Amino acid sequence: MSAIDIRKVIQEELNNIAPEADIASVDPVADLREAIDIDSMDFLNFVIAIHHRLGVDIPEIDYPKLVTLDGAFAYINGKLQAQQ
Amino acid sequence: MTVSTDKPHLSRDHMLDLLKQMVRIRRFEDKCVELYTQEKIRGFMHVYDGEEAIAVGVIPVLEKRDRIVATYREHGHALVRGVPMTKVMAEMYGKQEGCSRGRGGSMHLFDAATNFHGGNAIVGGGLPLAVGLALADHMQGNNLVIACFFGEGAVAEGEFHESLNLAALWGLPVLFVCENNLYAMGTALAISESETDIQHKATCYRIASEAVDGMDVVAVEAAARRAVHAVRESHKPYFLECRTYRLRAHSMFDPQLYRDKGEIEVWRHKEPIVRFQEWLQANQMIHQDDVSRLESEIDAEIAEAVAFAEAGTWEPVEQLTRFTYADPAVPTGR
Amino acid sequence: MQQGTARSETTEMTYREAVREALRDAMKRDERVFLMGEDVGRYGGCYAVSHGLLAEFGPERIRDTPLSESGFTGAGIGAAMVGMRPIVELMTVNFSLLALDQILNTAATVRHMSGNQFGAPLVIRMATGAGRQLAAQHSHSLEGWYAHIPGIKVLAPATLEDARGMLWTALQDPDPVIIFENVMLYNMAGKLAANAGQVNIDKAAVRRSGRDISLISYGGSLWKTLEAATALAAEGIEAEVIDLRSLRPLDDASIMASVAKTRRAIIVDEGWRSGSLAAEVCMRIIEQAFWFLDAPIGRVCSEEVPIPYPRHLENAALPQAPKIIAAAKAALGRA
Amino acid sequence: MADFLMPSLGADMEAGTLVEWLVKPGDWVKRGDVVAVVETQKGAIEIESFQPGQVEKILIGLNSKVPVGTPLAQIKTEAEGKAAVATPPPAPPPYPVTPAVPPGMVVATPVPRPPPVAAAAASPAARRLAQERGIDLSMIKGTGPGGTITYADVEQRLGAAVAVPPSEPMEKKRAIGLDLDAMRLAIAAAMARSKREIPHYYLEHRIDVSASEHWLAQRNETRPPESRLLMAALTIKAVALAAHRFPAFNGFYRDNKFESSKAVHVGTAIAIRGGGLAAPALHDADQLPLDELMSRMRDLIQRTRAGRIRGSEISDSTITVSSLGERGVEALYGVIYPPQVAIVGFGKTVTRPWVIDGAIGPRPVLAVTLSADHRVSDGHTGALFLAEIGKLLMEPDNL
Repeated sequence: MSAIDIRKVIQEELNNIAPEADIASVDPVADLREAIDIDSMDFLNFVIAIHHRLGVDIPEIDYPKLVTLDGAFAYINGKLQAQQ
Repeated sequence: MTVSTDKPHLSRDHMLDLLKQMVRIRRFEDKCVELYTQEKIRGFMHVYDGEEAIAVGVIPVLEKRDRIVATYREHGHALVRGVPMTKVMAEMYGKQEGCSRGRGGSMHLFDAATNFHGGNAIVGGGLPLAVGLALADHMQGNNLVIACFFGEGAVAEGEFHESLNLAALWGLPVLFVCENNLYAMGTALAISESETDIQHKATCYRIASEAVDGMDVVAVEAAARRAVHAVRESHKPYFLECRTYRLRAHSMFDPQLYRDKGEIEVWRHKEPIVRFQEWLQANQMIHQDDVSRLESEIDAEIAEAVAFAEAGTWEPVEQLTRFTYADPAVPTGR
Repeated sequence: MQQGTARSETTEMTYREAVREALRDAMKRDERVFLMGEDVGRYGGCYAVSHGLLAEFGPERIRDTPLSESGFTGAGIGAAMVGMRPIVELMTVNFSLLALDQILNTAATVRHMSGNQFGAPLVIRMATGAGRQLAAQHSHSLEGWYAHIPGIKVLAPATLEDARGMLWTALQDPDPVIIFENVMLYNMAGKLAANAGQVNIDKAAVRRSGRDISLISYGGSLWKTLEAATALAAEGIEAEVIDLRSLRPLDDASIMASVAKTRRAIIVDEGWRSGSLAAEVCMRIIEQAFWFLDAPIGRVCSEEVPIPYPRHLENAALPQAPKIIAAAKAALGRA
Repeated sequence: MADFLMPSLGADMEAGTLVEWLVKPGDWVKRGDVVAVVETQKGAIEIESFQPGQVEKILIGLNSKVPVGTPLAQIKTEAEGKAAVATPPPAPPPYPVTPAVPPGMVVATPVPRPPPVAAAAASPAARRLAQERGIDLSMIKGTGPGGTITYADVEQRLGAAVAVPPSEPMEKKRAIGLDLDAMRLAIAAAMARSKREIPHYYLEHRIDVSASEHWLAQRNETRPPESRLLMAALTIKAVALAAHRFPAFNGFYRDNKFESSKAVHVGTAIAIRGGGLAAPALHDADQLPLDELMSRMRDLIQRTRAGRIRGSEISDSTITVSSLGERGVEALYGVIYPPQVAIVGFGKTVTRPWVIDGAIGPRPVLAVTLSADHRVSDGHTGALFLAEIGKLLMEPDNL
């Protein structure tokens, strides 16, 4: 799966959770919980969506690594490469 | 109008009757053409001008219990067989008083009473049907003759070969009558058949066959006697090719681009009514008053038929789907 | 295997043997009945259905024909018109195309066209359906074509009881009846009541009752539909399976009764989707049970492609249980 | 005098072009004589006269295309020609114009009478809207054929203009189907009434939730995301169990008296993105195993944010729980939702210095608050109630 595809999936799922937020213009290193006002339930739904669409399981202890856009991309990309 | 089948009659009455039958068809078809131009008759219509001698020569030789299968050019056959002209004309108008309840029209004249198993708009479609009628007779042992009329165009259909083979293979009492008028709609015989001697095709199926001048009603009648007798006795099929010519177009809407007027004129002098009438007059068998008397009788019958059709009624639309399937309350055949 | 089995109330039998029993029964009870078709006599039938009948009834009533489908079908129609009750076997629906003119333009039409002067009370049997890797020309499923024609009746026996019981009823009908026997069913074995006999030919049957969704099918596809229903039940979905049995006339009442209860319907039809029998059933449901629908009506048909020869492609082209399960779940809004 | 008309030569011929006259005025014609040539889509066709007589007048010039039935020429019939003027032959009876479609042919398929309204018959579209907006169909009188409920009927029942027809694809906009302005009005009315009528008293209790946090982490470790739990599930279950034991906080104050409720339906305050709040009920929260409670809560939140809550879910809550989550404040004091009599608030979990067995250590500390109706309960029972919640949260196995 290409990098662009991964970023597209992340963006789509965050958009499902925060439809009115403009994910594209979010600072990639900003804390998503602040930037687009998502709570623990939203974040759990995000993790579920990523697991469902990309087959990447994110244990709870890794949650902090995904609180920024870049962090989320790096983590997921890494996991997918490992699976290939 | 049944004729004893033992020896050819040349009695005056018989000759007059043959002439009257042919003129009756010709004038009926003429009136139909007129009515068609007035939009009283619709759909497809194929008239029998020029070929009258075949129906008039063959059909009277059959018995009432025998069966007939014809084609879409079957007005003449129906009239000679005895389907009332009133019911035929009403059918042409599409009125429910017609012989097929107005549902068949020119190409689908049916009459159970005279065992007239219909016109058929599918070229060659009637042949397997006739074989079936003969198969049933073969199993029921009624010693019938099944007369099946078709044009030379049908010999190109698989069903022609399948039917001749079945009839010969199973020994079925079918009288195949080929009305060879040289043109299958717009296609001359020579450019549609490798073997143009139609009668010869029957020999390939070991079927007794004969060709006759379809413009000579007396010759056709004599050949028909031989054929019907042979079928009745042998229970085997018989193939009678009648060589004829159609004076009018294939159907109403046909500019006849496929043949030139000169050819039509040549055949106009050889057509069955002109030839027969001149021969009768030359031999003092008939006189002008005989001709005018039978013509006025015919015109009266045609006028009555047209009036009957004009007065006819449209089938109510609520009955549209009726008889798509059998109606237990109404036995088949009415 | 037919006679002399112990008088247990059921006998083990294949679908093919059930049809053969139906033929023997009809021939013994009515001398007007005779069987006509390619290789039905000496060869014993292309699918061995008429095996042994030539010896039992003789060549007059078990008539081998030349390869003249139009010819002998037309002959069957002609014979039926004047007192016989022929059973014409068109080896498969694929060859029936050569006889379609006789079936449509004469058999189906003559009564109406002749103003009730003539009828054609014959039965035409033909094998149908794919699944034997016979490739495009020998794998058609055209029941829908024939079910389109006013003037004939069309049946699809899917069970042993129907294979055994529909023929006699069809032979009593004053109008032409076409019986489709799916090629994949001939070898199907099962128990049949020893005294099995005539069945009705105008009612659909509920082969499995359920409340969540109606799976409507016929002939060969019925068994795939039942397989799907069993799988759905394991996931808590109770599917009702309707066997149409008669494709013309369609038993609207039974269809609507089921759909009104379940509010969802999937039609499973081996024909091609466009202008298919499935399309007709869907439209009737919309015309008569629209107000009860809770989900779009679904269809599972053959892919619109000439049936391919390789097994895996043929299977992909044909309706299968997984496709039916997916369609049912979609109608229920479940992933 | 008889008209010679343009003849119909074919089933599909409407008109013909006269290309050649073969006769001229004064010529005598017999029946069957060819008098003209007409060009049709199929080619040139000779047309014959069926009327014997003398050509009187040519009416149509060459190369003029005229419809079938148009008079082309006039022919004096023989009788007329010879003797005194005879009455013209009767014009053919007016041809009964066969309507293109015989009367009544198009049998209008009757509009299918829907079956008698046993179950509430409603159109699929109506059902979908009702289901999405939590409307009970049997409460609606249908105006469709036969009293069937249509989309418009449900829409009408909803009253407030539907912001966006549900069938429209969801674009970047606030939760579809929710009219936030209307919601703001409803909240304002409830809060004002609550402050007006209910004498609130407030209590706070701080709890060490390390046990719950450890229990959660350990349990979630081996589970896929779909079946993981959140702290919110534990807190709601604790409140539900406590409310079951302390009925004074679980019920309705109506008509100047309090009715406690056997069932515990916990109203879960859910913030709606872009403003707005709703507190739909988690039914029988005290009896739900944690996994079930979690999945129902997830479903409830998703549906609330999509504006798809059922009517019963809004009105059934017997007590409410409000939590501002990780980024909120340390403690929140809620306003009771009438006719309820209590609201429990959970602040943000904060790591604080905590004394255990005489020693100080860092511990995750959560502030639990209670706003209760002093007409129904007083501080003493309120404190016991909060203590029970705290105890439960410290022994998660009992949840």
